[in-house]
Amino acid sequence: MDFELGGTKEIANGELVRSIGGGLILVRINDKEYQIKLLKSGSDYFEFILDDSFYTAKIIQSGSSEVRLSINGRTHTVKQHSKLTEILEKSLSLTAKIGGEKILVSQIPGRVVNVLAAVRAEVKKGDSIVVLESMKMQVAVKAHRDGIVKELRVKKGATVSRNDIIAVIE
Amino acid sequence: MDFELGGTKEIANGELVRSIGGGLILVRINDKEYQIKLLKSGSDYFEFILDDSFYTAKIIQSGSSEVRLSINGRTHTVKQHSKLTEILEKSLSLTAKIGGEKILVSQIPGRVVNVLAAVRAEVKKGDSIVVLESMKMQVAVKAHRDGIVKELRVKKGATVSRNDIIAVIE
Amino acid sequence: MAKKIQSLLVANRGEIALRVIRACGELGIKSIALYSDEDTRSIHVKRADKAYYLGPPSPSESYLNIDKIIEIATRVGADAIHPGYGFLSENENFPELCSKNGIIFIGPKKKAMEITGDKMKCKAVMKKADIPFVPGSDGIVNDMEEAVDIAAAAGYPVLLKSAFGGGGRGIRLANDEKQLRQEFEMAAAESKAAFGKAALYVEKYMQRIRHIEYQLVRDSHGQGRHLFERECSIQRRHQKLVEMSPSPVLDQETRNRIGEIAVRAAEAVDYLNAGTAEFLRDEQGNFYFIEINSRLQVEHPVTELVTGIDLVKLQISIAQGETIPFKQDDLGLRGCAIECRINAEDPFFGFTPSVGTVPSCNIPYGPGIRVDTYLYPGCSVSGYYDSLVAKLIAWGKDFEESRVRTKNALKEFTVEGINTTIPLFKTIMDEDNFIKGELSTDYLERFSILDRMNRDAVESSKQDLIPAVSAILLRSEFVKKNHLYQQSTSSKQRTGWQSKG
Amino acid sequence: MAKKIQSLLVANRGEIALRVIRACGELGIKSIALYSDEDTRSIHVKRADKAYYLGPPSPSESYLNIDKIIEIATRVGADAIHPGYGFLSENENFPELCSKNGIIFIGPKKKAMEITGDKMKCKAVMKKADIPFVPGSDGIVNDMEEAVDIAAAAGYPVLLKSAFGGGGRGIRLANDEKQLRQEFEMAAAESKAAFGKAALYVEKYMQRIRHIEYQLVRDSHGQGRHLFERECSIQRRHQKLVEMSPSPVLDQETRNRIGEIAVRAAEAVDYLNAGTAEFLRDEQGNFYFIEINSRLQVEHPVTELVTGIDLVKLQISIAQGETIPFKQDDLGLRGCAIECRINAEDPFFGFTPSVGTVPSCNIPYGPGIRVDTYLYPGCSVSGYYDSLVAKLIAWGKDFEESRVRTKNALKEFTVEGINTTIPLFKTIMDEDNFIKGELSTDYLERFSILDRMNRDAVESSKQDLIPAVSAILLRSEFVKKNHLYQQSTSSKQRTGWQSKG
Repeated sequence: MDFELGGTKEIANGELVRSIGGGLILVRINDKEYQIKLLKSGSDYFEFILDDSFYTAKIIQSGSSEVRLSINGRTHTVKQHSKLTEILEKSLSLTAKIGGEKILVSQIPGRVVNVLAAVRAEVKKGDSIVVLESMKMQVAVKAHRDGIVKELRVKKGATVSRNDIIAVIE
Repeated sequence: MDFELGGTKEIANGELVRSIGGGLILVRINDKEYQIKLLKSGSDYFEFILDDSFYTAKIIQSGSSEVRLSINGRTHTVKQHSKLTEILEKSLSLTAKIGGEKILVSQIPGRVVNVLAAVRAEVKKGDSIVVLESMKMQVAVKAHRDGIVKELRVKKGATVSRNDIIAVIE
Repeated sequence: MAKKIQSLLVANRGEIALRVIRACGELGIKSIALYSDEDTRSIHVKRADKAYYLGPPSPSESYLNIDKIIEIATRVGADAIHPGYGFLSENENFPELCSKNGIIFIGPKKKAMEITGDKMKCKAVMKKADIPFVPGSDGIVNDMEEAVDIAAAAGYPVLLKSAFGGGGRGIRLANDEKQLRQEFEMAAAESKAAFGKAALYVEKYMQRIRHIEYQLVRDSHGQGRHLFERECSIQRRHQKLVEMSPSPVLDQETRNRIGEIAVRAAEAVDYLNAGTAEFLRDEQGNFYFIEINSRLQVEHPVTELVTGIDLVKLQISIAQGETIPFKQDDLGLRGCAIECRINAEDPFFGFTPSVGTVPSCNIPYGPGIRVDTYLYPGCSVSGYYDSLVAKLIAWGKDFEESRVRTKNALKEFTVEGINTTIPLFKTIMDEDNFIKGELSTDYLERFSILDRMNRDAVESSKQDLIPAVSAILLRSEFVKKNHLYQQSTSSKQRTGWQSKG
Repeated sequence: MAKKIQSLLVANRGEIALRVIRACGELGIKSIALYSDEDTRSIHVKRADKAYYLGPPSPSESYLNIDKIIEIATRVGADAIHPGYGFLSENENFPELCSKNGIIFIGPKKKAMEITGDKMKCKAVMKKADIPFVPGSDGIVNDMEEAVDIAAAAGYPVLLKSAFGGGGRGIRLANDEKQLRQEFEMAAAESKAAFGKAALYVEKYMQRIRHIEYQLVRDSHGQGRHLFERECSIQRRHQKLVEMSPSPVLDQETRNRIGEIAVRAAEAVDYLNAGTAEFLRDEQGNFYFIEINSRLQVEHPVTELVTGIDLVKLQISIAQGETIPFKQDDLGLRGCAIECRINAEDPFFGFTPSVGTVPSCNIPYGPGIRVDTYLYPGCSVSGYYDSLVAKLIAWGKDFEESRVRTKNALKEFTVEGINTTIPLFKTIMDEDNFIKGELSTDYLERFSILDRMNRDAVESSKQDLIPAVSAILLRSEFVKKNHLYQQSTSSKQRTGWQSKG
């Protein structure tokens, strides 16, 4: 299996070799073998010593192709590539694109303090569609593409969560 | 129900009156009514505001007649008395006494570094039976009654936990 | 006023409420907290002796609800109110409303607040007291010719500012007289169109400025002291990020000289209690007074660590009518302290706010480390209020020691569930110009700190490649072996069950 | 010796290992931890750059296993070893074994350790350097007549001590000559029976003594400094419980005078690195030297907070051959610091050890508070090692401020799952004689502090009656309503599932 560490373009090939008893587990990463001393494990929590250093790993979210986890409190996203997932991903991302391209989502949670665009209006990529307020800051949600505003899913005063749909732009 | 707070000789009569909505619960303790604002609750964890003060309560251990719990980190044992539990307790304590009286248990965990009494020896209350070591300290487990050592359940070098049986003295 | 305070209501939330509650604990004063629906489980509610419900989450209905706060304070018999910072702390009606209800307000009087809160009034008073301002007009200029004269006296380049502007809006730069004339015409027209009159003023434009401020205290007997400076030049959009004391550019002579000016400024407005005189310093070393902040500042711990004075307890004693127990010469600066303001914002994504539950966190501790925070494992960070979640303050015998202690502590500081500005501070603590003390209010842009932060983040991520892959491999094995994954997920949801009142 | 240390192995565990690891972090030195089977998840393992397995839990097979430690240090290329306190820190063979293997030992040389570790040798050296001892014999007395002469010179009452005794055994009190003669006969007989010879010595008996010690540092260039005193009179069975600096009974003249003696004592044994000169002070204000502890003391943070000097970093720089960067006159005492040694012992049950998992804990923080601890939520406290789990140290501008800060912080400090000595310190911090500075090594017995602690505990428990009953009522309702109790208990066991390697 290949793993890509989000944001770094680092790719590693990794596999479990075997458990060698006494809580020791052998893995091979990029053709190098590592002995892992497993100290604590659960479905989403691991403590282990690797290369003579202690690590705490928490699995935050896990999908078929992507895992979000923290290593000693530092959060990472790791993409898993195998031939199968690659094929799956391609087809998924294709579908996602068709729907996804039109949909403008909010990257932050907040309250809508201003709606700047109207339905049927023409907008350019980067135009502010709505203004959200969170933590005394005002943040604009901007159009992700040129197009026509087909739908506006929020009203002034509404509360939106992260990833809520703000508008449909075609 | 009557409640006795361990170590204080304080006894309170308490009952739930009713839930009055909005997370508010009415209780009566020693003929005074209190409004409890329940903020978080689970089977063994509660956060609430009582008399305008915030409390965190954790149930550590719970039996039919005794509850160990912590209030804002301070641990307490509360005995519950009702007519029924009183009767139950009496009969239970009777049984317990018969067995319990003979049994000498360790109040602390540790390693046995010395066994001072022998089986069939006569001992007085307060005589050291074994010496345990824990945290670089040596602590003697002493006879709880006069009698004959019928059994010794530990050997030098053994590790004992809290409440493990050390000896039977009749 | 010379009344001993027995109980004190904290009209605030978050870390500053906790700070005041701790001071009350030290003084044997009963602390009274307030909370909105959003804050029922907040640390200030947990730690106060008493806590009263204030209202819905929205600030206007809770921590800004002045009538409700006064009503509670009166009902529960609070002797005094501490406003913290933000919220009602600089509301000039609050002190009066308090005293009308027989409550001691811990802060300045209405009159001083009125002056310090009004730029022009303040400037007029300070000019009289001979406090140096940024060269420019004393107020609104009458016409273009006056603007030209003033600009000539101040020296170009100058800024043309609209009295109705703010936050960077309505500011125009002029490099010479010709440009000034052009800009004046446009700015006047704009201003007239928007506000009906051309309220413009002229100010010398300065580059590479440092923001240096002085901690002030003044008692009801007219004794004023300064507790030295804080260098607060590292800012983002006029929000301070890093503060320290002493400033790397002040020598003892300058420190004393500007300190005396700061005390004089406090005197000029008959200031009471703790406040801050803010100055700009240009590259030539000139200091210009900007304003007095009539409250306890976020960054007050920096001063506490280098002077050894507990400012909140001092505030309370001054409010009780006591005299300041030290003379100016008794005070000394020992070592260096640096504060990082840790905000719940994503520094990799335009500093957008980040809210939610913090399932666990590790607050650093150890030699020289102080953290003022409302974070605890299981707490939640609300979007209704300020994004400041923690202040990390490190004391060291010199700048270098406080810097490396900050750096170490940032490594230990982990907050799960939300994004924070910790990565930005990690980058700053290792950045050459910061280390050299080469600071200015445009520090972030000037040295492309955010780019550097992004590069640092990639580099530090890379070091987690092997352990991250290992963890995923371990987990896949765990799931395979135990067939437990689905069960434990569902049970987790069950044990995480909670009702909220 | 004048080699820059790049990597440092910490031959210890617990809070002191973490303390040294933090110092390494500040200095950019790679920290190397060691762990026994009992410590795989301990904080020092988590925080060190590297961690190596040492052996089974038993100290003799792990942290006292000198050969194994040297073997690991050599194998991983550690430049230096810090021994912490306890374990191998005062093993006189350790420094030599280190230097034979090309490793810098952070501590004194073998020779100084040999002298300081041997009461009689040390006394002989110190006498030469004119260091004042408790009046009495210079060593073993030859016969009864010598004992009588020495007692007469020292003044009655005197103690007759067996050289083979220790820990209070074999000590006899004599109030006059007649009693001395009687006791000598018996003691000599006893000693002869047990050890084959009558090795007895005579010492003046003192009451109401205070234990006051001086922090020392001395570099490889022969420069010695003292970092003022620590008052450590509050003890239980010769174990220090509370330490503070400054001592409430020292004036500046005495402080300097005894400090000079302490420095001279260090010189007399050609001491290297950090150490402590311990003194007794009688009620008349006389100081008597007892011994030099040739290691970093548990209570070193107290000195760090009042002097601003990081002792561990200073130790490392001295070990690198650097000169001490300050003169005696550069040093100043600022404010006051108090340390409470929080042990995992049950103060209500004869201070019996308490071990186990700590499911959660709250480490206090805030103005003036420093905690050195290995506790974290989910950690475990082992019965194999020392019971010290945390040191709470509070700095204040004076004794009173550090006392109330300690008191506040003790309230915030909660540790679940084990018993600790926190309740004892809560009582002490509020006790009149402590507040007055009326301290002596029999403080606990003299003022019946444990009785008072028991009374305090009952009083504070009583205040929890209503909330405790409320909690039980809430829970009964919860169980009734949700029928969830059994399910959630079993699910908890499931999510708590873990394998341990």
